[in-house]
Amino acid sequence: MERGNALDKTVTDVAAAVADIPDGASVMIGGFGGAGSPIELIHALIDRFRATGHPAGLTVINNNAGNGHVGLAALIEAGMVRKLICSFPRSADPVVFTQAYQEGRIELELVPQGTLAERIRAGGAGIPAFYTPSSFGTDLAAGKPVELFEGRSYVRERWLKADFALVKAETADTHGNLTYRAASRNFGPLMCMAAAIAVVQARRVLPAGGIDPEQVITPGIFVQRVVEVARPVQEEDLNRARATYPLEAE
Amino acid sequence: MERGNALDKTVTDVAAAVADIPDGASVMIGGFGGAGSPIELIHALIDRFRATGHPAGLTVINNNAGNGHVGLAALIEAGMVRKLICSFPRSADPVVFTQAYQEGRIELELVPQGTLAERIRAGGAGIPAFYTPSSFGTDLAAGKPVELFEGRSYVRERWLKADFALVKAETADTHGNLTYRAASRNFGPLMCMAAAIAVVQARRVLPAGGIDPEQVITPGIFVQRVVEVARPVQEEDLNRARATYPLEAE
Amino acid sequence: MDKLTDNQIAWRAAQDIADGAYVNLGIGLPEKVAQYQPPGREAVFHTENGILNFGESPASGAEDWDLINAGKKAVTLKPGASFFHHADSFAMVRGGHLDVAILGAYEVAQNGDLANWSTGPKGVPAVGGAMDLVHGAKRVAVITGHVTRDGRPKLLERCTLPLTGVGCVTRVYTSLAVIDVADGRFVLREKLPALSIDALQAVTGARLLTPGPVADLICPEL
Amino acid sequence: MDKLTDNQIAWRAAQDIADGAYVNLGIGLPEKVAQYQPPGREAVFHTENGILNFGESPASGAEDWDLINAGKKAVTLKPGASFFHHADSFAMVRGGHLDVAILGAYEVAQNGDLANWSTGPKGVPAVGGAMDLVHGAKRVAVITGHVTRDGRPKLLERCTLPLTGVGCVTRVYTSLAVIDVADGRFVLREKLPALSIDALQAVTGARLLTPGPVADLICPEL
Repeated sequence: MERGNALDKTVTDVAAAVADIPDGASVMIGGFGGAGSPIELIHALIDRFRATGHPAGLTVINNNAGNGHVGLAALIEAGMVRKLICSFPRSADPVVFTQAYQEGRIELELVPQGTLAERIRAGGAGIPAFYTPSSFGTDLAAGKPVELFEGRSYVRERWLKADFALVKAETADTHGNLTYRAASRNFGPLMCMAAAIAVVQARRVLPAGGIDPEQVITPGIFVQRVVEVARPVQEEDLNRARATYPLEAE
Repeated sequence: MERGNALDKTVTDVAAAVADIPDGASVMIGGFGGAGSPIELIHALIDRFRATGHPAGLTVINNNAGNGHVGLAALIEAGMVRKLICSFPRSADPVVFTQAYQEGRIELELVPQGTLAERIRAGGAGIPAFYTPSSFGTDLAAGKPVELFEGRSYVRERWLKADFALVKAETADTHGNLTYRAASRNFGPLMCMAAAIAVVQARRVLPAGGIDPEQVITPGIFVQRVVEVARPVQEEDLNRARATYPLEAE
Repeated sequence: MDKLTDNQIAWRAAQDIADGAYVNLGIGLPEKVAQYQPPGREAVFHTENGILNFGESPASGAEDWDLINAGKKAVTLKPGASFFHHADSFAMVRGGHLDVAILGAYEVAQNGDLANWSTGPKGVPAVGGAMDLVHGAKRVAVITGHVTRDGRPKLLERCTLPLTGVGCVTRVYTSLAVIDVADGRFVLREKLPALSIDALQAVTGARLLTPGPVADLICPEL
Repeated sequence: MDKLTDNQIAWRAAQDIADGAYVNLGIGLPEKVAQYQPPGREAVFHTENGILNFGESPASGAEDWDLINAGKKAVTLKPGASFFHHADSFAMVRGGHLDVAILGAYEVAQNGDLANWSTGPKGVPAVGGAMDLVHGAKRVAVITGHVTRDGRPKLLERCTLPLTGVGCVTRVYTSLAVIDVADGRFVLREKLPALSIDALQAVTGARLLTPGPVADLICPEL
């Protein structure tokens, strides 16, 4: 019997993987600091913006706000990000975000880290709202419904979904099953669930069945595109080398 | 430096593992049908009840209601279960639960399967309530708050926690890190999170570090007791052999 | 009255499953749909108890009882399979990640309401994952005989049995016809060639609209 | 005024961590607590970004930047470590699975309120996991200098800065004393031997109660 190939989610290169992200899209970007940051996908998006002026006006969801002048920081520096939803917009070198924020060029929605993670999971799991004790009684709960359960107060939080997710994995198979490496797992599995189109760069792409079913961390149902980036750069290494992106701007 | 041993969660045998479950306790029992059913722990609980009359009046949380006359069905048949919270109290041979239910000897709280899973996860994750589309407009939503989000109606459901969980794993280490086998994973990871004391029977117990950190499915923080059951019986095999428990009742 | 066999209904439902689709099949008749994937297409089947991309039943005696589907039948794995816990499994369901769920029915109403879990207050109630599936999959279809065993219509103006879900069904594959639910009404899309619309209407408990062409429902011998 | 070094405050806090405890240490001063686990005890350290049972920093040059803690410092693993995603990590936090969280503070109020994330409307706000940690761990302790760098009390009747959490702190380890929060009041448990209660009260912004004995706070040279 002839086999279908719609399950082969591989795309040829990072440029193709992000070619259709439109102006104004919401984009979840994996990583906690540099660990798990899909640098090559982000840089491909910047390349496209420099060549075409698109995409602009993005809403980015990430735990942080970038570090130095590469990756997410470079995306902000390029002027592509209208709004950032994150928990901790500080880093060793936060100058790009800090300036954009202080000059009013970027909007910030600050979310407690656990609430951010749970809102993304809820988006992926079809849970439109949930209650959490986090932020109760603080400025970050302002305007949110509060409810008492068993004598304790909780804040109602809404799900968070996105049009796209950019995620870095260690191993993928062609169906989009994923494994991650160490603490670079962080937001990847959640963002793949919560985005309409999850775009994954993986160090290795194997045929379907190349990952033991017991060891799949993200099942392929949550992944729409896979691109092999065999030698990904590490954000931390770029920043220690004081790199900027695009590189010619050094 | 001398090392502590509080992190060694192994107990000597299944009897010791369930020796302190009191009358009236809530007990989550893993498994979907026979896959993942911690038969040896359940039977140890029945042995204790036959020897001491305790524990009785249990509230059991399981996806099903037992099959045949072993495992959960035998627990019900022994008269130890006051109330069952489950999604699907039918099986190939549901006579034990069916009779107890029809004679009013057991209370049933029927919960949609996905809601059951999410309520247990919520219990483990500190989420006291969440909204789900499941059961909206049906008898199973009766009396529950309903809310509209983005034009769609959702039912508010509460977390589910328990005093104990009985779970079957494939491999454990002494810290309680766990892996499962195939589809026997089902409710195990969730119930370990949601119970004050998660009691795990594992086919192999390894020293700490015996499981690759990448392959841990349930981190040890969610597990309080581990007991090795090197050759667990499979509920399906017992039922095909028309076994009953206790065995002398055959 | 001539009607499709169960295998034929399943075959017809399978024709609407796109290449690469993620699919959940209910226990019983819906499970048969997996056997009739059209050549050139490959779907991934999900089972609520925690497997993606399971395959056919193993040979008798070769069963692994840790490797079962939601109906507690032994299955096998296909390349690209994965295991996951129940909360993740229903995140797939509830989160809209399945392309289609195909379920059985006691009754379907013209507004898309489905009743398939309870035949009333007698007996032991059991719901399983049906209430999650009807609100999760991108497309919820029903596969069923057109009438009950004793000849009463299963397609109704309103369900009389306890509901599984409200306004959730969009297409019904029956032993006589393929019928869509659109704007709160049944729209006839295909029917057995030998069957008149009047004869079909006579065994249907709600008005069948025909705003467009009605194609012949033709299946191979199965 | 004589006071404890940061290492000594960390040492004191470490004495209250039981064998086998699961512990989250905030970024900065709290991280030092890990170095002073008493002999015969072993704690498991959790970091929000998805590791249980991480160990010390690797040698310079041997860092693996996929293996970092919440402060984005490179760490190593101990036997029995595990990785997990952020939702599972905060399930551990929010779900009450951590035995203790030890955090830094700008201000602590006698009702247990904590302010440690924002110094006001200036600058870029950043919260991280602090608001989750204060409502999750079974015991939330603060470790801090007793006064600010410019000598103002950090223990107050009410916090003046934006709150991290309401009524969450139960014990404060400072450079001068160990103080519990009980029934909305500060209760002095230990103080430096050379320090009078009056002198301590003079640098504390809320009344210190002494319903029981006040022990000498004695730490090794560190």
